[in-house]
Amino acid sequence: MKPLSELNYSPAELMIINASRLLRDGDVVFVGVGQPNLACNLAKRTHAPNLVMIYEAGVIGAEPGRLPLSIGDPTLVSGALSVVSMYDIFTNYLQRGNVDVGFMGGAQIDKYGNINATVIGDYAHPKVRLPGSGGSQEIAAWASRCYIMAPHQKRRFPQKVDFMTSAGFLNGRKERTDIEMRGEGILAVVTDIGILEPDKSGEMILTQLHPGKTYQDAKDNTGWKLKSSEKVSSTNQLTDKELDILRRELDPTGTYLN
Amino acid sequence: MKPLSELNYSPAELMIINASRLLRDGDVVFVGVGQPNLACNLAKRTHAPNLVMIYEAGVIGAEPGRLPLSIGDPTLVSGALSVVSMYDIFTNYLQRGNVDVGFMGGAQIDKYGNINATVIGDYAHPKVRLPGSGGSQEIAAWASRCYIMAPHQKRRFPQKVDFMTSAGFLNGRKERTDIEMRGEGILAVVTDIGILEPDKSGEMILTQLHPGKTYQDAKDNTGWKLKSSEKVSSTNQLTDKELDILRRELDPTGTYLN
Amino acid sequence: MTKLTSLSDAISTHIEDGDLIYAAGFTHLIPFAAGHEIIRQNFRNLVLARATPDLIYDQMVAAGCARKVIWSYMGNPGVGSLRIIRGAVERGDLEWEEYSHYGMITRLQAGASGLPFLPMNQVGVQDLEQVNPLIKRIPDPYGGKDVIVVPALNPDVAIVHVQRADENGNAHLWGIIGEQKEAAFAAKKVILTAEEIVDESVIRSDPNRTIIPDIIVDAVCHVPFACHPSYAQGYYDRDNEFYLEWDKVSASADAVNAWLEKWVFRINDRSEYERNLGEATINRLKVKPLMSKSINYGDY
Amino acid sequence: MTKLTSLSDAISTHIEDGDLIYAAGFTHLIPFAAGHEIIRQNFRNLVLARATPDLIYDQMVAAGCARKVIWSYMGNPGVGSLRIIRGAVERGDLEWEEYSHYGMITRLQAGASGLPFLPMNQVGVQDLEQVNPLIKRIPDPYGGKDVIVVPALNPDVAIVHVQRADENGNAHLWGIIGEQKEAAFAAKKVILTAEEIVDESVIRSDPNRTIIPDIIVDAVCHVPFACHPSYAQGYYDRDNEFYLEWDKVSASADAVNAWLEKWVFRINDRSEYERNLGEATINRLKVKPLMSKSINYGDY
Repeated sequence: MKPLSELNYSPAELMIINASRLLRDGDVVFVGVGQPNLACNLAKRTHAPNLVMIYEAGVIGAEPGRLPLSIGDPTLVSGALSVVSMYDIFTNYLQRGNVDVGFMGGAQIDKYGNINATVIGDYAHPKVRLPGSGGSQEIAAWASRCYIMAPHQKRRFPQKVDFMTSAGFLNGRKERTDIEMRGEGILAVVTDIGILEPDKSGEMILTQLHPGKTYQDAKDNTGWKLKSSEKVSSTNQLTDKELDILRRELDPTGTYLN
Repeated sequence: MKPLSELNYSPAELMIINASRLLRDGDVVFVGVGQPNLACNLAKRTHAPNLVMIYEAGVIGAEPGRLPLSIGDPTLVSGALSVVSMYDIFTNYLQRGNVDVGFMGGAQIDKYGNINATVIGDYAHPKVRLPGSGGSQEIAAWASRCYIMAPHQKRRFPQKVDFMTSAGFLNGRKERTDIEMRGEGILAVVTDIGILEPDKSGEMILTQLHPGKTYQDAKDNTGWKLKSSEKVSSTNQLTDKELDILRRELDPTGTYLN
Repeated sequence: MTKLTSLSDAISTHIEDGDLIYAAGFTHLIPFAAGHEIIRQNFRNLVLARATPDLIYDQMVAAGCARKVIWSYMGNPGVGSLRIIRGAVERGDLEWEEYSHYGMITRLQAGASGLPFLPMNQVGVQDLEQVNPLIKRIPDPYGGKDVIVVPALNPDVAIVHVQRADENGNAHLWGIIGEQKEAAFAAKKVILTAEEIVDESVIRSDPNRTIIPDIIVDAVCHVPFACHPSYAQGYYDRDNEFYLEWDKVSASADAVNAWLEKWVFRINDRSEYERNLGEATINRLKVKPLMSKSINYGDY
Repeated sequence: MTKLTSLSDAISTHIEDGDLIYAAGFTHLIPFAAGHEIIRQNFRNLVLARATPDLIYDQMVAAGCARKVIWSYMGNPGVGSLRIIRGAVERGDLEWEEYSHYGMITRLQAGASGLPFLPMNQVGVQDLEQVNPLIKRIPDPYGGKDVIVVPALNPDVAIVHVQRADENGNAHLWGIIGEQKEAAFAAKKVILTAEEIVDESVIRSDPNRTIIPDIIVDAVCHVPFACHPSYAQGYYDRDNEFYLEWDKVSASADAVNAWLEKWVFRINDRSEYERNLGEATINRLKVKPLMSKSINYGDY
């Protein structure tokens, strides 16, 4: 294996590969297109061959023959295990508790892992109107474990989101626990600096740093006073194999890697 | 056409043929097996070629190649227009208001057309335990028009049913109207003596007699003081064609005709 | 990951005395083989839920497996009474709980959805509501009439027979699909029996046909002819003669016991049952092929 | 009874200014042809509901057809923003109403079922509930947590594109089936467009595939290639280049108007649109066949 310094990789590749490592063999994953799709397909081709990929469009066990360019790409359907209606996906699969992992994205992620994908500014008089929940409100509530991939930027990590589209730990872990939702919540935020995980109170703290990155880098790019765990470990370096699968097999045109 | 006296026919044939005449071309009918199935298939082969037959097992537009012997006979499925789940049949079709006609049966039918298919005697300590509602509770409520076929017998037509499995006009038409259910209720009870229809109060009264039958016959075989309409008309006599289709095409072994 | 196992192992592994069982299949694909295996393994105090108990629950009640039956239509379809269950209810020997078909399937749909309850519109009559305290009414928060609600039903085990499945439990079924999907998703465990075990590629050739996915299935058993005397669309016909015969057998306790001895206790499995039925019966129930037109998914 | 008619007649007969329209299809089978016909016929004050408005509603809003949009994800899928709708909302020029996907589809499911509302489990966050008064919470009558409810959505007209239908409106569809069934059953009227009009015998060869029955359909239009730039599984691919191009076009009002002139107002129908697209594009979107395995229904 080459030393890391000799590997050229993008921030996106760093996040995708670290996210893929969070998946376990046999997991049922609610996948979005783009980077989460790459992370899942990478995991399936490495340590998690029995990963089952579910798409909110109603596809179960997709084996895409090419890189899907939208959540409803026909390549997800041909050769899949099952295709069902949207109502079934959200009831029988997600709400019933048949989904292990969800990947979340959003314009803002706050100190308690709450996500805003709806609006910047006031809801009734939006400064920037974003797409809205889609499936994410329910995924964040009911998938057993949720992960976020996001570039580490101060404006993206504010103290408090303008609008709570999807639940992290709300105003603290107790509030989520009291509602007794099925899912455990946001268990990791994978950024291009490191990984944040919730502490006992549900606050997102720095627990891992990518090689070459510092706690100060993370603090400088976070909108709240970022705490860290007692011991901050280092993420394992990217392997040639991982990068190779990503670049050659999964996204040869580099659509989501740069 | 032969005079009626020269036609030999059974009470069942008399009821089936008169019931088939109540169907209109284009009706969507929720069909049971047995006599209602024969009435519908007869109508489809005579005056109602565009009748759509729906079975509670989830079959739409069945074209049975043989006489179905149960509500779930495979002959109902092969060549049907659509097959859907039970939940869909009861929600999207029946509750949504896509069914024009329902056929009801039961061990007891009372003065207001209420039906008992559940129990004779006390519910908790049944004297005779009957099968129960099946689909009939909802058909009686939501099909636009409901019809009953039943041999005219005093014990079958009590003043009040032991248990209300399906709604006729409850304790009077006003009670049904107040609940604003979709269906108009039981619009005719076809017996082997004649036809009962609801009056303004929802009480079932004699409105038609089969040729050769009398009001007295009907009164003698009814458990309440049976009223009649001002003018009681006579049902049209059975035709050779109707009897022929029934006997030769629809039920050649006479399973439901005797 | 393969879940292929013998029916006898599947039943002994996944069922316990006292469980609430839903053997699915509205008049079609009724899992008689699994029911007989439950009888053979002498399970007791089961709660047996089915929209239509059909002969299979009549037989299980006759064998003493059940303490309670939940139904929406308790009859011998197309024939008349279920004499065993009816007699036990009339004598006060068996608990029961009752719904309309719509109430029953709504309980399963709520269970399959992970919801605590689901609503239904009013039906005028209130007698069933009055004898079953689980049927309630609540206001419509949008100002309409009150709606009727029933609670989720989440069986301990659902038993579902299908026409074809792969060894992981992805299943194609067709013809009357009744409450198969809802029962499977509602249950805590799912035992699948299948007419045919096919390669995963057959399933993947038509994903819209896959009603039950492997992720909810616990055991897959290859049991052809599992539905006799009910039927499997495209595989064999309903044995109406047997439905008529059961009406006579079930009129006498001795005849029922003799029947259970011969057709359940003294045989080992479904293939022995099939052999005992004999060629004449099996040939009578055979069906000529009538194939669906194919569809094009496109090679994207 | 045949309901075959031209798309232009179907739209003019069944749609009125001010109607609530649901053009169905979650990322698949999006009825662009019908949307363009609505623009061409100059409808006004429509309420446009779709889980994902997609480009079709962006175009209809650009053309001034809508007073309000109802959505659960307002984006250009796989690309970014829907600039027209987003701009109109940010400027305060357009009403909107918003749900999660699950809330949106639950509204349709309630509408399709004939129910006044349906419940969903709690999701922790309450911000959407607070800005949309139609989202309420009610107690669980069985003692669990409160549930969230949404009211039935019953569009005046649903527009549904399918792969194949007979002339009466019985339709087979496959691939992503999204909310096609729910929208059709929920709506007061249904306009069907189809890639192919087939003989009734094709439909009857596979009744389990029939998701939409003729009894709820008001008009059937034969409109091949109706979904471009979205796609029809097995017939043609998504034109991703167009989705990227719209991102540029929609950045300028002039470019949008020019686009609408060229691709909607100055042409008569979908076949002209298809001719104007040109062979290169059409060939690029062609797809090799990949056929489903057939099933046996049996000739009973």
